[in-house]
Amino acid sequence: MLELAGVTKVFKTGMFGKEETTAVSDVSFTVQPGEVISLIGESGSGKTTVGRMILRLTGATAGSITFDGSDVSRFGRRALRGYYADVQGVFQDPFSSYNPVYKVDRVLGMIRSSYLPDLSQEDWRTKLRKSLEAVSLVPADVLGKYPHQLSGGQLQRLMIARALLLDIKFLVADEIISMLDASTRIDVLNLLGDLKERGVGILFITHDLSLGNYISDRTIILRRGRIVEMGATPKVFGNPVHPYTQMLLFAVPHLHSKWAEGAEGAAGWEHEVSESAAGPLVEVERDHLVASDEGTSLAGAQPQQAQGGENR
Amino acid sequence: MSLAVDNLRVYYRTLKGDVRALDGASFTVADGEIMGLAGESGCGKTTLGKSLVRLDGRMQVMGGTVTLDGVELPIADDNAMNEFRFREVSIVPQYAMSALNPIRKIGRMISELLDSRGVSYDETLPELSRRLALVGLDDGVLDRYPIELSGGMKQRVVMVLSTLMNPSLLIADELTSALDVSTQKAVAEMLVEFRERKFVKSTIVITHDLSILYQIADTILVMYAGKLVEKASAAKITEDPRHPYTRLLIGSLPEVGVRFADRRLEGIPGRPPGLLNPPAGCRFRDRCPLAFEKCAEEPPFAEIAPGRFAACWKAGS
Amino acid sequence: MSTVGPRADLAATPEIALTGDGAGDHDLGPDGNRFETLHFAFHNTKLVIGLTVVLAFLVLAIVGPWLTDSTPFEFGYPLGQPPSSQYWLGTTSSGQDVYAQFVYGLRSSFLVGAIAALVAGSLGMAIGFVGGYLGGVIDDILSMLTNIVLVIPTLAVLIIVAAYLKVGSLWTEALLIGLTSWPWAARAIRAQTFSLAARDFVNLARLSGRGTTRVIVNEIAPNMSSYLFLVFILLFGGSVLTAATLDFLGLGPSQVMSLGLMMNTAVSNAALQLGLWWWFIPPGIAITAIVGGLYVMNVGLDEVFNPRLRRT
Amino acid sequence: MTRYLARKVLLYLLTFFFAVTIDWAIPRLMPGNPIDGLIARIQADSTASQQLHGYFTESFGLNQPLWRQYLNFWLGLLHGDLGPSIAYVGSSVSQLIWAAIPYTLALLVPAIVLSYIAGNRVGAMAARRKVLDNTALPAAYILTATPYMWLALVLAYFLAFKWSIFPVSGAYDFSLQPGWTWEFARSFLSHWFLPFLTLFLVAFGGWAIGMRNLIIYELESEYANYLQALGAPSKLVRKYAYGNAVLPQMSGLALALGAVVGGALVTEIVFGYPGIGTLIITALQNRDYFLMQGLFLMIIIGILVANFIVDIAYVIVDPRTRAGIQGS
Repeated sequence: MLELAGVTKVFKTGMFGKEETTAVSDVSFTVQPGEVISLIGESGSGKTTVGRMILRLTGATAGSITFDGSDVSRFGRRALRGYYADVQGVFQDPFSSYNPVYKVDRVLGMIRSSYLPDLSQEDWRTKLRKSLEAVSLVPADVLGKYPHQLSGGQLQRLMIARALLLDIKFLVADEIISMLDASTRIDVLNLLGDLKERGVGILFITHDLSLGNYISDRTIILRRGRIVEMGATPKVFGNPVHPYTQMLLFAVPHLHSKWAEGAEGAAGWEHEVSESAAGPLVEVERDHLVASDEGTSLAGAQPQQAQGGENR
Repeated sequence: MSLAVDNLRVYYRTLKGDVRALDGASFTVADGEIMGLAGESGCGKTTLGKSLVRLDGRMQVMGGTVTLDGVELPIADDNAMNEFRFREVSIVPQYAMSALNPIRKIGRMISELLDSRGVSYDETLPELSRRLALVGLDDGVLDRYPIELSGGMKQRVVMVLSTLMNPSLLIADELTSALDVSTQKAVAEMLVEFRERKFVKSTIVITHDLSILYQIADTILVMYAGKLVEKASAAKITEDPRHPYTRLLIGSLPEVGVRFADRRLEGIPGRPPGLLNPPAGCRFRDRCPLAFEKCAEEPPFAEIAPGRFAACWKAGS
Repeated sequence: MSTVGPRADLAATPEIALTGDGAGDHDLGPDGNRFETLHFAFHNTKLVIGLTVVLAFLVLAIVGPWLTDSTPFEFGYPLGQPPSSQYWLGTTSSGQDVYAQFVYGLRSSFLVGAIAALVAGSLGMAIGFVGGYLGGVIDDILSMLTNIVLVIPTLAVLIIVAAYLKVGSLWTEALLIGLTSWPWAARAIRAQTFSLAARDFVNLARLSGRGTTRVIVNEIAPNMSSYLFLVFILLFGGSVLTAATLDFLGLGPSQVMSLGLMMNTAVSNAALQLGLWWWFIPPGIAITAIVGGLYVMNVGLDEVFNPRLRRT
Repeated sequence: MTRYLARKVLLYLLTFFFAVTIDWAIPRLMPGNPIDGLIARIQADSTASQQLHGYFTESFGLNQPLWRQYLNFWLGLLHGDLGPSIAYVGSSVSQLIWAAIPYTLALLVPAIVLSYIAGNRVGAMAARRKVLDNTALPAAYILTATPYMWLALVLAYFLAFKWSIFPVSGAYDFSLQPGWTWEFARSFLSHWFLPFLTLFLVAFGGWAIGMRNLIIYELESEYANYLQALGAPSKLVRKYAYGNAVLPQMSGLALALGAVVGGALVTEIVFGYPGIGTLIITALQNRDYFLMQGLFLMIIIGILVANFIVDIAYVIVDPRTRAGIQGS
């Protein structure tokens, strides 16, 4: 359905763009219908930029993004509208996703005027009711209100309902629950699970490993714009190979097991995992690839045929 | 000795009336104890933390007393409180990364602050650089401007500065929420290190992240809608939570290992009540699965077992 | 003489007073906050005082000329009479009715102020919105242009242009002032647009198939309505000052009576030496009161829209 | 740091180029021929006016192609030759300007500097004391809204004509020769004081208002809250708040130069003070295009130089610009 090949993004800053910073370099992955992929990385890893490039909110400097075979970057205004009928996004801050000057219904109204203009009032109301029910929202609690009168959880759920109005094929969810309280967070996450069962592909962007693990089928670990590890979620979490992934999993606070004493300790200040030369992705096991940087013990790794990595 | 808070009430004055952000908190924190203060946004934990150090803007103490090491803190009187600030009670603020004056070199700012509090900078310098080294910073930091440091480095400078006078009580307000996983662990462990090295006697760590508290806190106090809900040791509160809210809250946290496919976690339906005129009785009543008619009467925050407190009629069973 | 646009020395303050601490406080959502905004508006002494002063002079400008049948340039009245019941503001050394000159002068000042504020405001909005929203090279060019015009002492330009052009009517004078007083407004609006454009609801509008102009008009501009109003107030005040200065230099329209022209003729007819204070004092008081009222109103409004400034 | 200043120099050079082009273009693009107006004023009979017309067109070089004129204009400018003055026949524009500049600077520099210092001080205090906030601030609003020329008129009328405490017109007593005598200095100061006071009062208002708002913001900033949470006395907190608030005021200073210069021009006219302002009014009345063009350029150059000085001062005062460049 969606395929990213060698996608790279370089931002120009400074006076007339003299300085350059590489946010994303050579990222490639595919998303099948009904598949949830979590894109995990710390701040500055470029994960949000990947999401924005897929949504064509910023252009890719190199590489290609194809959706159902057609190249997204070459879409004109009309084709882009068609694309947005299949691909939608939900963002991090619910209170920034709604224009405070209007009632929340406007967000739904925009979808109707842009994509479903000739829908009868009757059909529109049933479609609206169905999508609100799908996100367990009672129309009366939500419609006709201003954003500041609703909770973060309700606003995010309404955002998903908005996407459901379009029977989308693919959703980019960029840190959609990091601003929510723990208790309402999980309901929104479960919604993504329901979407998955309706065959919608989801890119779940987050910095929180436990959330990524909970909801996704496959996981991609990003570091400073590069994929360091990628594959089936149980494999990546169960058998992390790249030192960066290991460090991340090691540092995550669990509710029932204390941090392993010793090793890391206070000395581990922003410990730099070796800034080694970036090696190509090598398949460690089926559906589990790791970047072959130095310090990555690739015991039993087979070179990834497609990538043509050297034999180790 | 330790911190004892008795029926502390702090409200926010607004145009439409008083928001009863903190409505009667009574608890104690022993010496050497790291108490986690957890709860969802708007539950009053930051209000509690701030009121122990400095009331800002529209906060007003409505009642209750706070005693630290046997001495009652004049928290309602801003000037009188000055004497205790920094020396006895200190805070690492939520905005630690932007708490340093941008136009002063860090060393100069610290020396001006110490002078203003009648402390000689030169005498403190050796200890200061020792503590900076402890958190992985060299003396060169003192000669640079805040803009030249990374967010993490600035936060560590603030942590060292706030605890420089070995305060009896340290409030750490949402220290880790803005950090990445890697630095989060180091910062959290540093708090424990500060206690081990007697930089601070007792610490209150304010955060919404229960798993961080499980790692470093001795006890955890959970708050909901301006009220204390449950307090117990970190282990007990996670394994055997007694208050329905705590139980549901912990139940909704996805642990690494739990997957959607095999077990679908449940959140807590509904929303916390508005605190402009909160409902009578237990404030969790309309979201609580165990609610019954007695809940109309507010449950006291009582000791249900040695070292365990809860505010629920059914918590005792 | 005063600068174009609000006093440049004050130009420094509007930027600060206006931006306040970012867009956050300016987009007070209606309903819940509207009650609060109105409440503060009526109780804000600065706003009330400023508004009453400005309105008083506006009423005088409208009603004033009807109360007298003499016209500003008409001669034949006794020479150099001090204010009396018959000649409310006395007469000039050449026998003209000062009251008539004053009230007609007031009218032209309000007129020039309004037109120039409209011209400068729309230019400022166009450049500010486009630059702030599109960013990139366009933004660099527009900001460069803005900075250039901002540095050039707009007054020197006006002198040269007015000297050659022989300004015939209020409209040309207002146009001239407007064309040279837009830069600081453009800069203030650009900064505000920049911060709003980064908000998620702008991206969401684009995901709902909205083009650039519709995003600016429907999403960004409404959030800045209170801000734009403040900009207009300052532009209006500044233009009145600049017009008075130009007229004082004799560069304004000579057939149309204005407060500046009054002072010019007073000085050139030795009003000071002759002690005809009633000839040159009133026009100055009017300008000071109107412009001062506008600035005080601006601060009052800024406090209403931006609670941090309030001294509660 | 150098990169920051280099960018500023580029901006000013561009501005200068842009301004010179405007200055050159206006007379040539304006409807009607400046020379017709010129000759009409001299009311010579028709034959004489024909020769005069030829002579002036020749001397202005208006008969050459436009681009040639533009080149000559730049060449003349670079040699400091701004052409002959029509109003003061026989003296060159540059001479007149160089004679007038010292007087204008004598007014401008002290007015700007003193009003900046006083305004900021009062603004800072007003942010702290309620009583000042309700007295000094309203006065500041009125002052900053006052047209320079009107305040000049009022001061001239009361302090000079009515109670004749101060002289009006001229920079010193005509009977005196400029020199380092005590008497000359006294006379110079008494002529200088009223125009200076006008500029000082109006500019002062602007700074006071600006500083008052800035201080309130800084007092609520995060570093201020943190200091207070550590029990720092309010004196230290205010000192830091003032230090941070002064910076935007400095960039405001660069912006405000245009206004104060404009104010000086008008004030000079009211007091007949022999600075650039009086020169402009004579140039206007006599349609002396060369003098006007020269004056316009002088003002531009003056303001650009002043802006650059303020930028340098800003970089020195604000460590962020310096450190930002070499920072990590």
